[in-house]
Amino acid sequence: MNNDFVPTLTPIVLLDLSLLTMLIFVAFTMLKSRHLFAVAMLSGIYSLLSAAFFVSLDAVDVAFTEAAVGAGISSVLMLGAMLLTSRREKPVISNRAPVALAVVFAVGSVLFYATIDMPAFGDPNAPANVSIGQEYVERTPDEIAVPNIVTAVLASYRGFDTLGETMVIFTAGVAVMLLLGAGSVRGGKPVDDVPVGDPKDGE
Amino acid sequence: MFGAATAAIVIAMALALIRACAGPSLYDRVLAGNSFGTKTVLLLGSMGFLSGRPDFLDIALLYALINFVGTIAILKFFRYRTFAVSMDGAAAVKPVFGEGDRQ
Amino acid sequence: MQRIIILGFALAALWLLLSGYFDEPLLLGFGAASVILCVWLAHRAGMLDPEGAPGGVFLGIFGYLLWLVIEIGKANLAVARQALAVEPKLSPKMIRVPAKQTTGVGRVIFANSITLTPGTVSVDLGDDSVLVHALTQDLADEAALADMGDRVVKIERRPV
Amino acid sequence: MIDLGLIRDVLSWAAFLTGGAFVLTGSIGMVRFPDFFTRMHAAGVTDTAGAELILIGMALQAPNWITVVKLGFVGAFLFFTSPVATHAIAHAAWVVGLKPMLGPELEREDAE
Repeated sequence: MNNDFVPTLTPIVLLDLSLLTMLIFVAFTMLKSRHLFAVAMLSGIYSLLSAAFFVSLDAVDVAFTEAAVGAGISSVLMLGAMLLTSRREKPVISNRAPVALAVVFAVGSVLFYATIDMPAFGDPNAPANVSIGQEYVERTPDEIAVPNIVTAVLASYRGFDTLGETMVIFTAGVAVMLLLGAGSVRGGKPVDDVPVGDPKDGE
Repeated sequence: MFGAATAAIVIAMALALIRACAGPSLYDRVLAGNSFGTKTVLLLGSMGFLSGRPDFLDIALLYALINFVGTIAILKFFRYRTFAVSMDGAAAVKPVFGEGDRQ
Repeated sequence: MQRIIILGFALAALWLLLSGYFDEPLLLGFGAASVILCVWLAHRAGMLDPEGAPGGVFLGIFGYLLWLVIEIGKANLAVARQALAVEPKLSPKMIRVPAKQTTGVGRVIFANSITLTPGTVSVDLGDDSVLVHALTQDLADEAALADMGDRVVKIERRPV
Repeated sequence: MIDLGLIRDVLSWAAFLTGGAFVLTGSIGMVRFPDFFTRMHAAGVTDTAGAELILIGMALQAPNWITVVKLGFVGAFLFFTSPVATHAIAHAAWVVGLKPMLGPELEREDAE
């Protein structure tokens, strides 16, 4: 394997960086916010951002799922759950936990260290691009008539697996809908909103 | 030239993000989310052209639809507190507002 | 029956254009099946009525759209100037504009045209009037909005 | 002989620059304007002029006609759904009783 691939700063990489920056910003804002509606809207925006990021990584099918589930259904489900509970999260008493912080930092630095050994981003000689994946790309047009390789793998090569997965997800979805009371005209009964924290906050 | 368009869209997304975080009212956030969705659609399009393969426009198409349906669903949920369709028309279900909805 | 056939052709065209495969029998079969399913669902849900698939309104709509696009361009410049001004001179105003359209589709086209034009947003759509929120005093031009309403009345036809 | 490629490039540059400027302007307005109802107008600038111009610019550079058709669909969807979404948000806010700021003094008062 010749390793003459040199990663460069292309516009796409810059785009990825700006998307990731926005993702981190949204994530921290969601953590800081105690206003649940804001968190639900921001999580929808987070899904849109990460879906755009998946597209730039060429994971189009994941982006499809992320858009449909993350930005569509799940923000609606979160709002449904929110209507059954209070609009505000209880204020968290922040007690410092030095041991936990140390563990997080240790694991994080080990993971950072591990990334050094990973193939460069976009390297055509990375193991993921040269081993069995290539086999599927070559054989799918002859073996299965479906032109999209991802669809062929999902629906044919591992069709039963996909069937099981969709059944699990469907069951979970039905259970959530039942819990939220989406079938009744009135819907779930809202719990009286108990204002917590500063009432002059305006939210 | 796609780079210029993409840069403009990304900056605009960041600005919409500021509005979504700042609020202050619920409707500001929904508006910012909707606007962010429109910009994501544009970004997906220009990203396809930027990488030289504009074959992924189907996703932009899907986003345009999901964004619209999602916005309407959120607003409907907030107005009627349910997704169920009343057989006598929507007017039969009286809108219910909580204290928090006004702001 | 006429609407069913038209919807079927439209959906089939949509499938072909979006997939881009014209000579794969398997995919064309899937496409035909989904088109038939969609048409059956639309028929069963009762969506193929004059409101869901208006026929007469389409005749004059292209001329109207051309006019609307020019109006949107003008209004965009006006709003963009306010957004970029050092000191924006905003004077929001609510006005009620009569909606003389006879059909629901016509009223919806009118209200959507108002919303599409930046600077004016239809806030409430009544039976015979539209409540409009305008960004500035100048944009709240009742004569211009009434003119837009007349143009919609012109392209509006009785349901076929 | 007129160079068609050059004309195409110039046209799409113009579309991208004006479209990008409109998208940015709309977002700036969305951050700057004082209340929800005025911000709504700024978002409209992004949805109409900005989005459609950028889509036209992309369509001019499209390598095949299927891409043009898809861009046309995206444009049409945005053109027809964005006013409905904007109206839905505005109507919801209005029904709930969010008071718009009115007049040059931007006072919150009962409009009707």
